[in-house]
Amino acid sequence: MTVTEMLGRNYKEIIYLALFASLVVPMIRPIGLPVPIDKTTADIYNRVDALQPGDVVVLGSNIGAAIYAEVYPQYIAIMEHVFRKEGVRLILVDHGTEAPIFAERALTELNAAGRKTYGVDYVHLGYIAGDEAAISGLCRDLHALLQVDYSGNSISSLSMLDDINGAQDFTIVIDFTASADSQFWLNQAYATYGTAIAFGLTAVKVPDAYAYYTAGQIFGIVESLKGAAGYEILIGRPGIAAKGMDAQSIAHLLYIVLMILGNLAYFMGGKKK
Amino acid sequence: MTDLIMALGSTALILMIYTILYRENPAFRIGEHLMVGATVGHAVVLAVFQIRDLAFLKVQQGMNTGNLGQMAYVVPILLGVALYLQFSKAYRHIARVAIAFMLSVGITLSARGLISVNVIGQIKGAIVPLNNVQNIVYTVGVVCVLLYFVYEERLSKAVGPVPKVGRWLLMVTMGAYFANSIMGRLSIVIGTLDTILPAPNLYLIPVALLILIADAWTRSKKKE
Amino acid sequence: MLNQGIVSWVIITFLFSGIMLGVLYLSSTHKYIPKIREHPGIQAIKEALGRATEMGKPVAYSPGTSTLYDTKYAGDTAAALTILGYTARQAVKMGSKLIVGIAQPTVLPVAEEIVRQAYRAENKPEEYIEEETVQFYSPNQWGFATSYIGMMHREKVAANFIFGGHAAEAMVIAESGATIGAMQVAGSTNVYQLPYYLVSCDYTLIGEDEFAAAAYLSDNPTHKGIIFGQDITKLISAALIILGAILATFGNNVVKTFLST
Amino acid sequence: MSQIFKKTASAVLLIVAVVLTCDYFIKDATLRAVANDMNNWAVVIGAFALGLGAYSLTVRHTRAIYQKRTTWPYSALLLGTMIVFIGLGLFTGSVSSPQYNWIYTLIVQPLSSALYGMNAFFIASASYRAFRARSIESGLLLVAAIFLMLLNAPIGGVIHPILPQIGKMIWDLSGATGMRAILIGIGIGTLAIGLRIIIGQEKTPLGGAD
Repeated sequence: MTVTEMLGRNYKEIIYLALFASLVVPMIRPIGLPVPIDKTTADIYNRVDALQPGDVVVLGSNIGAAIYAEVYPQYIAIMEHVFRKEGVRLILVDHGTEAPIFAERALTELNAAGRKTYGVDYVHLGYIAGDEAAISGLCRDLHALLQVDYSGNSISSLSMLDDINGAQDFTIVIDFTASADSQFWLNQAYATYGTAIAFGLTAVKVPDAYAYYTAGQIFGIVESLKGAAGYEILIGRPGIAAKGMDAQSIAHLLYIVLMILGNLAYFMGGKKK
Repeated sequence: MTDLIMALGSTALILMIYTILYRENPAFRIGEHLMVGATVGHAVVLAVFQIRDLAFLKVQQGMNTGNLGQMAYVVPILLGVALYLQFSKAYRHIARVAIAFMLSVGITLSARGLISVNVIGQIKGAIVPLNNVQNIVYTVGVVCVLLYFVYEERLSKAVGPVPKVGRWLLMVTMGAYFANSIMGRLSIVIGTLDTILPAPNLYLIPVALLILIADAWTRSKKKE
Repeated sequence: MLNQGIVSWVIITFLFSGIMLGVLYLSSTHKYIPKIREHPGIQAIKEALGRATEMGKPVAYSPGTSTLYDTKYAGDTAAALTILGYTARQAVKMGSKLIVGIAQPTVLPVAEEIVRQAYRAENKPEEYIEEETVQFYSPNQWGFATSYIGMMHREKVAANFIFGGHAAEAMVIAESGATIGAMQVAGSTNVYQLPYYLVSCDYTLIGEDEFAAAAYLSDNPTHKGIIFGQDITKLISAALIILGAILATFGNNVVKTFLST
Repeated sequence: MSQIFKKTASAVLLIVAVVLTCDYFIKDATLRAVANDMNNWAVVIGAFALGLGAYSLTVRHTRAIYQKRTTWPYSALLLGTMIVFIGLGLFTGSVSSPQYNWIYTLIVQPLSSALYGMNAFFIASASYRAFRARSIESGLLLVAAIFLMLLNAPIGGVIHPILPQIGKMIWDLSGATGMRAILIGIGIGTLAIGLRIIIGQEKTPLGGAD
């Protein structure tokens, strides 16, 4: 068999096994490559770190099982950071049907009930259907939109919401998603009320968000597992994200090698398809 | 015990899905149907809670206090029910009213926000003083791509080779999307590995591989 | 209530809407019907159909997994259905078997009507087979993808067209289509899926190319009108950027200030 | 009769759009109240829309079981799972009750992440098989993608510090040109499709011209 012939074959099974191995081996035996911290991530860290007592943080979430691995580590890292700031009020709201489960899970994992008082320091409003209309309603007047919070408590019984009506009272909003709700926050809160917005996104969503970032419309982006790993390091709480970065590196190398080999085959094999 | 069921169960389900990489098979189909049933059932549960919290509670309160605005939430409830008439040939036109309402709110909210954020905001973001090479490249580039999206025959001919350059820049942008999507998908696989790799879940991997090899072997026998 | 940029918002919105509605009016009254350039993607569709006919194999078409009235992809679905009308007619004319895969139950009756119409227009209504030519799969993206891929494998399709709003299943469909050797043409405004199409398909309509192609193929003159309207607004946007940049170079920020008021 | 509903639908399209547009730039308490209600009504209708998928799947799979198609056991599995989730959710009264959480974590989380993750494998085989520099265009895509991958993975900087820098340049270029123009296009395109729908030129979203 000539080299050209060898490269010309379709090594589907071998490629799959190689990818699997390139992920598994570094997970079991980490190499410990340094994780660079993006400026977009650091911008969010600094903004959260500078929050003052009385400020209101809204964490929107459309986390579902499909994007859990990418976005949940960001969500929990930033939530932890917010909880460390004394007197900062936190509102959790969900834009996807699966998101409430992950919001509750994060609260349990961070022992929110033991550290803070529900209704005074933080609330979980739950999932609101209706896409852009839901976020628009929340920004207009959340008391008019909602009767009860996620656990069924009447909104009027939650004292921290007494002086919070809509987007003009939110200090910052960070939305964690792979869907269009980040755009909805931008359209409804930033464009309409000038509220400061940032996103925690899956990698695929980042390129267009970056154009918003460079135009100064959002103040930061946490980008996929990479950004989560950076944030974990910034707050000194390394977790799953930091652990997975070596596997990322090796698998990336594999893809690049595959692309180069594929092109070699193409050019050596007379450019046939 | 429940923890063990959870750990082994999740691992088995993940492996069942990954068998599609070998070929389409009943294990994958079972996984897929479980998943569709579960997500759709989940959506129904949330829909019920939503309708209760956002509409029925308001109507109820309106009845008690005599607030007409709150009682009016009967209307969206009726419109919501009308959505289901889409499936009826005879009454489909009634559903049009509900769709029209939802669509009009959605597209107006979307358009009015996008004009501000995407059109005005991005034009503003694109305006930079042309005092260095980078800024000049950016300005020329963004105009080239914009002109690629011009379709009228005479207009697109008048701008000459500019759209071609625009398409090249779009390809570079698509390269960025491609690279990022690789990072995203890998992160997801890493998340599943976090479930699979701890013992005893790990031991299911050789089991799955053995089944696949056995299947490949019987299939090659059959071919002979 | 809009806080900043209200003046520019009102001016831009009404100017752009006015231009689009103006051209739309001119085209609807047949006073001026703009000519839309033929997109190479349309040639690619013809080529793929021709190849399928030569090989005597069927062609597959997906108008996406979005609903008809999804705020984000309503335009995509509508464009995909227009292109479906054209593709169906061409397929019938050339004599290749067409199979359309549908994800959303609400898209089903519309697609059926469009395809039936195409068969009628080519005087071959008997070749349209109920539940066979247009097949309904599943509103769930993965359910749809597996059924659609299964169909492509079973029927050994020689051409595959992917339009409309697709999400993560796009990659799986495009890659499977490429594996079985089908010639593929795809288009979407969902930028997240475009790189996969560009890699796996023979021709890709990027973003609004899909709308323009639909307008080019449509009998409705207003379709072309609104595309021309959009062209003008894009030229205005480009002009604003160039003017703003030149002025900014000389320290004059009037354009930027205008856009912020 | 159907004419009345069609006319109502057209009127609704126009009125809602006009009210919500005016609400954006006119300060008026009544207008604002009406817009708020319209907004919240759409949220309620949206909640009903969540159930549409369940309805059509139930019809389709019940039929499959009834007709004893070869795939009927899968259909039964799907419907069974759906019923279990609905029953458990409504019975426990919350989707974060321990029981519901358990079954969700057992079934949805692994399946969903595996389904999305499997794309990583497909992309790997596509990288070898399809990702070729057939033309200037695909060459550009390829080169950009490789440098950006070296920017994304920490290993790029370990191999040589220049690699992520080139990646960053390409990243900034695509953000400032391609992405920006695409975003402007989306804004204009949404306005255009919105106008066409609202004035009744685009009938497909409402279910076709009939």
